[in-house]
Amino acid sequence: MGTESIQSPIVQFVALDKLIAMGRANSLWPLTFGLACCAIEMMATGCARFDLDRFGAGVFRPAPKQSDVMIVAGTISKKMAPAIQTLYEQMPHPKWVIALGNCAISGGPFVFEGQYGIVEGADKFLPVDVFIPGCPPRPEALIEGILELEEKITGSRRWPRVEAG
Amino acid sequence: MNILDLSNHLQTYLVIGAFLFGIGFYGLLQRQTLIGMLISAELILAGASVNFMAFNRFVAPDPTVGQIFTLFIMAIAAAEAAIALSIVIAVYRNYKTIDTVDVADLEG
Amino acid sequence: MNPEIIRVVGYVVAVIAFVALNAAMLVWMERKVAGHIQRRIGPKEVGPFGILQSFADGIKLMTKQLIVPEGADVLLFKVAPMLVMIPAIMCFVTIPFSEQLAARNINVGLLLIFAIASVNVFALLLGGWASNNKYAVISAARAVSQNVAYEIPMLITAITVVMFTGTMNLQEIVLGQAGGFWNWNIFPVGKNIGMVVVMPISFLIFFICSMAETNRAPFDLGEAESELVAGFHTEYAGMGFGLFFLGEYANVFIGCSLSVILFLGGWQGPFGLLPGVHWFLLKVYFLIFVVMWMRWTFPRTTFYGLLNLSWKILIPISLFNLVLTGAFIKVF
Amino acid sequence: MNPPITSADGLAGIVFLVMLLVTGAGAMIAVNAERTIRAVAGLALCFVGVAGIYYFLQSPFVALMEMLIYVGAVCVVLVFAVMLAEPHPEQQVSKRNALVGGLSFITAGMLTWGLVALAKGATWSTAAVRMNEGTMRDVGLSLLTTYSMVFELVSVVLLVAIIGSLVLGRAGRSKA
Amino acid sequence: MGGYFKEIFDGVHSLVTGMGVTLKYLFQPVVTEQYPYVAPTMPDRFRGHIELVGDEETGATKCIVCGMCQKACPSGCITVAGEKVEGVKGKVLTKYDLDFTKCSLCGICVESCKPGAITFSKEYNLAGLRKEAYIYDLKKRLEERKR
Amino acid sequence: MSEMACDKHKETFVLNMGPQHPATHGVLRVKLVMDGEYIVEAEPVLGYIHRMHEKMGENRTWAQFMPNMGRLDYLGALSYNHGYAAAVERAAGIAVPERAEYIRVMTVELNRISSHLLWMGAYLLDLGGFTPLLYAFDDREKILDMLERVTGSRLTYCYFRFGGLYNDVDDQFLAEAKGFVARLRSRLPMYHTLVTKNVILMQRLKGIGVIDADMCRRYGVTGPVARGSGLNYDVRKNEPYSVYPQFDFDVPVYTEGDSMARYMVRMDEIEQSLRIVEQAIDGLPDGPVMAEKVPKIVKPPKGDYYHAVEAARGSFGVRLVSNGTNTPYRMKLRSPTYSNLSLLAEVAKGVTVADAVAFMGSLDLVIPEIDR
Repeated sequence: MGTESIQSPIVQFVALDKLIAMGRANSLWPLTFGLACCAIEMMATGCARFDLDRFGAGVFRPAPKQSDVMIVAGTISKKMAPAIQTLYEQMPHPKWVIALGNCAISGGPFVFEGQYGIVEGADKFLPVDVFIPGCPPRPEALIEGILELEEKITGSRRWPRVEAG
Repeated sequence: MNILDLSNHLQTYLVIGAFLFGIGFYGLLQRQTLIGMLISAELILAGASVNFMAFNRFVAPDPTVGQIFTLFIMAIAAAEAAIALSIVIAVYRNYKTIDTVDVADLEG
Repeated sequence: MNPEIIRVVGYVVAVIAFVALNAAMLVWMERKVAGHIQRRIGPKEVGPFGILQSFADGIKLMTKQLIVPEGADVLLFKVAPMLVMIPAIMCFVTIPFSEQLAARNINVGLLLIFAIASVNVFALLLGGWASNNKYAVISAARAVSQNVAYEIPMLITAITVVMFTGTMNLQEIVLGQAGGFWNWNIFPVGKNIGMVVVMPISFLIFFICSMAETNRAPFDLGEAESELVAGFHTEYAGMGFGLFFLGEYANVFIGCSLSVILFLGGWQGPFGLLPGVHWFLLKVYFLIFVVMWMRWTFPRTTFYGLLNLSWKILIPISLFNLVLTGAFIKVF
Repeated sequence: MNPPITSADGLAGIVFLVMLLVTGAGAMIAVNAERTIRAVAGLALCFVGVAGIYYFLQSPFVALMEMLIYVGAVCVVLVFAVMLAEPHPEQQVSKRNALVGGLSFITAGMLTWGLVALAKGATWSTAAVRMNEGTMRDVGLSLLTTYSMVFELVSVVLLVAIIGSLVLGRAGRSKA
Repeated sequence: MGGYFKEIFDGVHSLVTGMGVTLKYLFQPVVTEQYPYVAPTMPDRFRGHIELVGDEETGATKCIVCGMCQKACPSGCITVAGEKVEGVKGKVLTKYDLDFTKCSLCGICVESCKPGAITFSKEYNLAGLRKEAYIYDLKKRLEERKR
Repeated sequence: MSEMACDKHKETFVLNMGPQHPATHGVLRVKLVMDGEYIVEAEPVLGYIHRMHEKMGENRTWAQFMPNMGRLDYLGALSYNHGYAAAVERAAGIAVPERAEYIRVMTVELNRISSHLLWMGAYLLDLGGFTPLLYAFDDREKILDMLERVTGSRLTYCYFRFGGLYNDVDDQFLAEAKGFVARLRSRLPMYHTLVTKNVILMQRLKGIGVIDADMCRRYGVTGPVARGSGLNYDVRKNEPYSVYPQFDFDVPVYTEGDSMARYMVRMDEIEQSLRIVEQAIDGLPDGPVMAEKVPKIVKPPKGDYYHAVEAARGSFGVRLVSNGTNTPYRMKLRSPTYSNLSLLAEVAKGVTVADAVAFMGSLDLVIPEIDR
């Protein structure tokens, strides 16, 4: 996913790669892209109390060309899926996808026998990197998801792990 | 004449002026659209201005005349562009094209 | 090697480095100011106080894939971001940071900046048109009509200053304001009591116009994201977008430093304190802070509101100011 | 006079060559480009070059005005015209046939050749005495004294242009 | 004419007072809770995914495998299974699976559970690279917690 | 997304707003036929977040449909809870204890405030002002915290049950709610200085998107949009339900019908909701929060039932057709924004894009509720 589609260079510069990974991990600009309920929690995460900008991920870009991570926040209807696919394809590499909320993970509560309208999970047509379950997840979970993604990019975690309880 | 010393010779400027004029003239004949013709006309004006400025610098007794003339040309060009824009748009509104061949019935 | 060449190369490198560093710094400052106005922290995790945030963004932007949209004019699409950047860098050539610290002292410095800055507009237009995207085209058209409309009051107010100081040389304009803030052009009690009426209004008009010229909020119609997605750089990815961004901040710096040079005494210290580059930077960054402060306070104007402001308020008042200036210079 | 390449004069010479190149290239693009928008970009490039040439002719004021008016205003207006009147970048206008193209090329080439020959062949007498330095101040003074007629004419021309374009633009809108 | 200037003045006044508001907040302390450093405490009724409740003394599950939760769940995320074991009254729980990715956290299951065998956990910050991680085997989790 | 479709002879071109567009807060798609900056025709295209709610209603038991209500209008979820619970209660003939109704009203009004606050912030975001959103969220988080303590979730509440509530409120909630009322009262003047009186905002909203009362009636528009056009219609007053008649509150009505009027209606409604919350806290009776005789499996008798409530966006109605079993036979949800949005095509004609955005924002659209 993400970086894998770029061919790995013949000559490797470990230090430079690390620097680039650090840069990318600390500047994850999300696409302004809300589908349903979870989008409101995404807004809340960007706002004063949780402040996604602390991690450099608060620059919500309206254009797919300028964003790095697509936060699929909400139910994906079958009518919407092609548009999401287009948006994803318009994003330049390297790019990541976060499935926020149960609907984006698996269709959530809208899955029932004979359902005709929704796509059961963003991973059906997008390479999802991070899954954040919840209905909707708390903003902390989205922050955790961003941190998880940073860990995936750089290979190590800079922040303390929070045990829920 | 050294190639790095070109800027101190009148001929250099006259040649470049002539080139601009020639290119503009060629464009005026060959271009098809109103905007293309306008661009060529601007090139011709630029060639003339370069000549004025060159003579002004090298041979004129009063080195402000050429500059004032060039400024005058600029004002004319600006006015011309403004008028041309509105003509182009008016033509486009009426004919849905700016191709001069298609607008030929403008003649009558 | 000839020292002249070394000097030129040195200045070019210094100016480019300054533009880039300054933009990085301003982006960080913008995000911090925005954060604290909105009662949040802003960038914090990258480096101390998040000061390395812009560098992380820079690294990321530079290593992004470049996409040229289908149907775009490839050449113009690639040239446009550079066309934004080059004039911005060239403008820095003539800005006097202090008495000694200026790349080149040009007799018509003020005119030079206006002339070169006008290329910026052209770059926006080309970028917008070459993207083959309707949002980008509309946005570019908006940005340009806005720029053209605000160029007029800006030039008129600049002329009032030129009339008052009698020179277009930025160095001389600043030198004329030496000896305490009562000699600054914004409130020239020490020089011409009549101009006290004219100059503060001129300053306001100039400042508003420079904000509109650089497409900053509340005049950022070109980037109205609720209407036009991301404006003229909708199709730009990676460093293409980065250059537009850098260019915007460089232009903000130029606009604010022009306001400082023309009205706030340039590098001159208040109370007759020693002049120096720190005064200049202090004043410029204060003005930039005001620009950011405004951006994070106001909603965006509409296109027609914007043009109304220019044609109905700024241009008449600036013309009136021009007449008054002429009168006061004769009277006092 | 033969300045070494590393000296300040030599450097200026190189810059001058670049300016000539820019002017020529811009003009060629302006005339030959397939897309109108590129032609306008070429025109802008050409004008930047011309402004540089004016700078070498020791009149920075005119050079800067050239930039301000041509690049900042005329070219922008032209791009606007392209944008308003040509919404299909794919659709190309019909090419004029090759005969016309060749003929116009020959005509223009001969004209240019004649002019160049004229410029090369003629001997130009330099003015013995120069009245002033041709600085900005001098230009301003003569514009308001000796050549005030030009000044007035320019204002009349601009006024007429404004009114004319308003009328034309208005007439087009009338159907709406 | 007076109206013209009054309009300008009123406009400028409104803008300046607006800027005053933001300036005031610029110097006020931030309200941000710095999540990875400061962990928030969830209220008692916070609804995370459900969890089996262990008996206070033995730690064994209270579930009697009545299947009410499974029946009540609107999204069908609960699968309960039990078997008869000699010497024990009722059934013994063998499987309690929760597909959290389908859950809508409505709480109907907890409400319907007569013996109070399930409750909401306080896990508020789940995020991971695999979606299978959120299909929980609650019985196993209970046993792990016991240890 | 942006096909270069354009009609050569009309000088117009088609601009797509959405389905992923910063102005739509969700996935509404509006096809705009433009003449320059002016809109010739605007056509909303729905269905991008159709989640089959009504179909789901026919597949589930009466109680199991409750969680869906939180996801219909996620900004004012409790009003929807209320509407559905009340409809089923009316159908099954369940009486609700007074304390439960008081708490319902209290939480619904708090939810309404949070919805209006978010709308205000998001609207300003549409208009390019970023900061009011964060101030509004600051206040909103306080409400969410309170409601989370009571209901267990921040956004998509599933709190009401047929015959009462999931669980009771405690004293701490009441104290917090009281504190919040005082806090928001002191913050409202700040919003007015920062936002309402701003000259740029006034320019953008005054006289933009004018709707008259007749149009509102024709399109079945309700809620703040109708009240901004001089239509004094509020379900809480006109068809009183729950314990609303016991409270003293006004229905703000403005007659201008422009975006500013709708803005003012919502801002005034925040104040009125604060009044209701205050009265509810003071007059909260003791008693159970769940009716005693609620059958385990609700089976309303055969029939056709309708109940409407005043949600944050207008009149939300639930129509139930029961055939006496434990699942509804037909479930029809009347969502207010669906009617409100249908105004768009008529109002947007001839305005600029910027004004259309200002108008669309003033409708307070929640797309999942439109698409259902």
